[in-house]
Amino acid sequence: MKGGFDANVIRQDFPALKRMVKEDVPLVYLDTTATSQKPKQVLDCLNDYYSNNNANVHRGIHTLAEEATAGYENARITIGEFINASNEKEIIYTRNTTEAINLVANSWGRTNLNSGDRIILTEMEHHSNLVPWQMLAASIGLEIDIIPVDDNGLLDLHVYEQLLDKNPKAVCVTHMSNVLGTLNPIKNMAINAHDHGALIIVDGAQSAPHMPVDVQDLDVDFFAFSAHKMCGPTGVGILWGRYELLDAMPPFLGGGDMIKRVHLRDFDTNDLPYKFEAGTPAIGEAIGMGAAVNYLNGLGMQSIWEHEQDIVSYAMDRLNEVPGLTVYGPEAEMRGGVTAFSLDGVHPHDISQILDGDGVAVRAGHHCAMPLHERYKLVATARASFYLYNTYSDVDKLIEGLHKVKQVFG
Amino acid sequence: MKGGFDANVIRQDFPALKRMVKEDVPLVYLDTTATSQKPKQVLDCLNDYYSNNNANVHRGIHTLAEEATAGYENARITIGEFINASNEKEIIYTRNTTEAINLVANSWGRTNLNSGDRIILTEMEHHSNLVPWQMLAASIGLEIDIIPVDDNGLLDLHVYEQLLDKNPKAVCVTHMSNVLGTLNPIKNMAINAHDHGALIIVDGAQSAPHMPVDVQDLDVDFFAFSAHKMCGPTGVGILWGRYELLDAMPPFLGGGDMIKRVHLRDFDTNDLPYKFEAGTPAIGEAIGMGAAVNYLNGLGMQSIWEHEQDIVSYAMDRLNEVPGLTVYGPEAEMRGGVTAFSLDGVHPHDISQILDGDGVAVRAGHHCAMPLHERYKLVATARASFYLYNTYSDVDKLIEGLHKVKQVFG
Amino acid sequence: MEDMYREVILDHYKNPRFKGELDPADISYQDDNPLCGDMIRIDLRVDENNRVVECAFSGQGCAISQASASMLMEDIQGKSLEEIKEYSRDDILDMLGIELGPVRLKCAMLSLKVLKVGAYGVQEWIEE
Amino acid sequence: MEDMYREVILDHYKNPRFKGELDPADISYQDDNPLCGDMIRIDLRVDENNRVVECAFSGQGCAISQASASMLMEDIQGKSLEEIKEYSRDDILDMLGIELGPVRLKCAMLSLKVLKVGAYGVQEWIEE
Ligand SMILES: Cc1ncc(COP(=O)(O)O)c(C=O)c1O
Ligand SMILES: Cc1ncc(COP(=O)(O)O)c(C=O)c1O
Repeated sequence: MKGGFDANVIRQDFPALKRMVKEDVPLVYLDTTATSQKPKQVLDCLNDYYSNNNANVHRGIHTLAEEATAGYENARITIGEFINASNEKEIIYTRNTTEAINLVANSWGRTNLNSGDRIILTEMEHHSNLVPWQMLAASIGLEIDIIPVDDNGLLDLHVYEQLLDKNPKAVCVTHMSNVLGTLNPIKNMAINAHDHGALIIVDGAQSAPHMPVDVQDLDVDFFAFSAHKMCGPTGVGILWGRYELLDAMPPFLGGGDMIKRVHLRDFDTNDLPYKFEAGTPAIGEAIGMGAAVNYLNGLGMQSIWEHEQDIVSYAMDRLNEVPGLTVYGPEAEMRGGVTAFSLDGVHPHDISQILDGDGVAVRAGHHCAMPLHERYKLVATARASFYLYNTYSDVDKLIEGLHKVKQVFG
Repeated sequence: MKGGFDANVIRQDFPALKRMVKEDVPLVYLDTTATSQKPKQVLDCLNDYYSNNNANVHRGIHTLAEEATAGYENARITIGEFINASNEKEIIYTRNTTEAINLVANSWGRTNLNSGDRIILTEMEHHSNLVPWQMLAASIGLEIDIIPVDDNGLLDLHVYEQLLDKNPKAVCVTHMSNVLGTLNPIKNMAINAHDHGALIIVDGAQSAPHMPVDVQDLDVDFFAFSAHKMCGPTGVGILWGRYELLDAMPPFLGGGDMIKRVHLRDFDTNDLPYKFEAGTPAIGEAIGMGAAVNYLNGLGMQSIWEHEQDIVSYAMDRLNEVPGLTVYGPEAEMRGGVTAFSLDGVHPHDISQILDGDGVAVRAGHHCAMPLHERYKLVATARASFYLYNTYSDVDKLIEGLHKVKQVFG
Repeated sequence: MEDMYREVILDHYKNPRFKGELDPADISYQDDNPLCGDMIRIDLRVDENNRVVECAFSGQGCAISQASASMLMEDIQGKSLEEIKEYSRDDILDMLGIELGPVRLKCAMLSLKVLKVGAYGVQEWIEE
Repeated sequence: MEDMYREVILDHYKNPRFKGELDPADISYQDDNPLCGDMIRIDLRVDENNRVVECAFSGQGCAISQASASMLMEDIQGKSLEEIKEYSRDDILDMLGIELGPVRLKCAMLSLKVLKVGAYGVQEWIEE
């Protein structure tokens, strides 16, 4: 265990990790990439908010309304600092990463892109960073170029350079793959994109929870992530964007809070960030996300990252010992805490099912990355992923379980 | 107190109602129209979900994923039964009423409406049922007709008939006004709309929490409401729509879960209801909404309605005793538990502020209904609203507070 | 959950009965479960009384989907299409002899879905 | 919270100083707070040294917004526009002598906003 970081102590904060899957079989949770477990600090915050300060935000002047508004806006500041936004008005609350990307595609995309314009996606994108752009492309007539994934599970940056020469308007890329674990060189990709006059829109769903992120240093234009993957509740996520870009964009959804004035047949749009927050937001969940960020800050994002690096290299070593098992993606040094694999002769569903019998929770399927699986000529993989609460012992139980799988199907 | 319904007992379920606003000043919560307080049954459900069964839904086969999926889908069934949907696949989880209406405007609207088509709105709509239609109208060129509000705070149904003769494609109307409390005759309005070939889209944000709703009996086409106004958490709401309508609509947001298959440049849309639920949904909050519905069902929606009727007629009698005070909207018999009022010579902000000093939480402002306030030549009103946990004693404290306001400003 | 992998299921998975294709066939249909990539194709030959005289399945996927297809083929030998129409979810679960969560249920039901839709068209298949 | 309605605030609200309009004026500006309908207009006449020689406000709204406008008018008598530039949120709160939550702060600051934007243009006004 690096420095003061002790996953065995941290685990104690997470009620779910104390549960038994069945009698005498404790949970070994290796599915954080889908969603993380929540520490009691976040659950207590939610409960406290709903028990004491619950009110609608922004418009009320009674005590609870002021408390709720302060909680909601303070969480925005906390989250802004977490990714080093220069201004908390750049922090837009959405439901999740997916909605954040749809917001950009619809609001920025429909205003700034025209028929025949090109955008760049990659072969390793999550469906959430593919489908919104496909829908936009079909609607207004865009050309989509794709950066392929090479045999090491890395983006082919040579092709990227060539595609940039076609003058795309935007590059939409994930910071970290939720299947291969690949950490993409976003900072360099951003420099290249900007050199060619393209914006870069980053899916940070798998990076923000696991490593220090500085959107100014990365020099990206939009960055999206979800609370539920970083110790926070479901129902809330973030779109960060450069102030000038967001400020120039038309609203996405219409309704309460995103307006200054409404007449019967027209309205005036509100300022940032409210312009993009129509209707009663996920107030409790936003405040809970703030608590999650405080929790992560308390441990230190750099320490979390180092811990995960440690666990994932141990996991890859041990996985590679299992005969007939293939781990997809790059070496441990170039990836986050995600390992997707296949086992000869056993369907990933069957792997996951048998592991579940021993309390080991891994995911099986296409992990919302069908094109990436197609590229590897797979229909599904099994995926074990790691977070701040996972230990070598969790990895050992996974490996034990995999040996059992082989026995059953031997 | 009617029947077995005792608000003084029910209040005990709500932690927030036990809080002191300041030393020795208990909270008198009269702002449910903005958002309701939450019973411990719902908070326990949230806490239990996040502590024990938290996982991402639909794709996983490990124990937690199956539990989370079952919880999420069972809540859908519970909510469907609550409004008597004929099929739980007609229940779409959204963030709130506002997003539900935006979904209809964008998906149904852009597919079925063309330049020059007419739609009908009303003068009493919440911004959430105005702005999405204004945005759509500006984008594709619709004509908007408006049903005015008469001097009794009722929709002018004579004008409605005339507007229907212009062959509108849709009627967008609130079930209950969040300012006047007016309960609109939706069932008759639906018959008329359908007779003229128009769809009827109902904003149920203020009705579903307070009275029995049967979408089949009302014979409407779409119906939207929010969990946070009915004892549930923030971050989740519902769009209900007729199966054939929803089934024929294109997706709204793109991403995980709303697809069957994704290739690099195109995708196949999933079936209902998933087609409209892109990305990780508000899982915990949806389950919490199910718990809220169970809580309301336990008390009985008819009993809740009768209790509110009782409180609001008492409140109107007492408000009308206050010299210089005007309550807007119809008689108590034709409204829900909402009373918006003004007091000669005192701005609503000052009313709310002084009441807050005695722990009485009312809202002041335009309540997201600026056009309605314009119609009454007001810029703001103060609003006291009532729910299942309010009592005559709460009303008495409001009235006492209003006398104090008059004293301060006398 | 390991009892989900009863001997008989593993046996059908490892040694599938009636695996292959019939060409020509009277009825041929295939479908997949995009979530996990399970794929099943079923070919049938029927006699003048609409009784199954020959059948075969092909495809790929998890043990549950493939074993249930193999068991189903065994079971429909000589059955009429009318009788096939009566097959229910419970029949499949009885054959497998296990309980299944919602995701795995889709794996188990895929072969029945392919069979029924092939024989009667898609309106016959109501997902339960 | 009733101390929010100190005698001096109620007095300024009920008996506003410098209420009215100046026509012609060297500087005139108005703005409102759409949330609650508070509206303030301020007219100024300045001398050759850019010092306020006459000022007036008009408008409507809550006690806080109207009293703070009246107090502000009293305070800027004879001040130069340079000095007005230095007025801060805390100056207004000091005049009022109360603490305010975020929504009421907007009421209190409306007159200062109108004054500064009128004198210097909108870039001078950074909402705090
Ligand atoms: C009548 C009415 N419609 C719509 C809304 C909007 O609801 P939400 O903010 O939950 O989207 C509200 C609540 O503010 C309302 O009262
Ligand atoms: C890389 C990546 N992008 C996007 C998403 C979508 O996140 P959400 O479902 O929270 O919108 C995920 C999570 O599933 C992901 O791993």
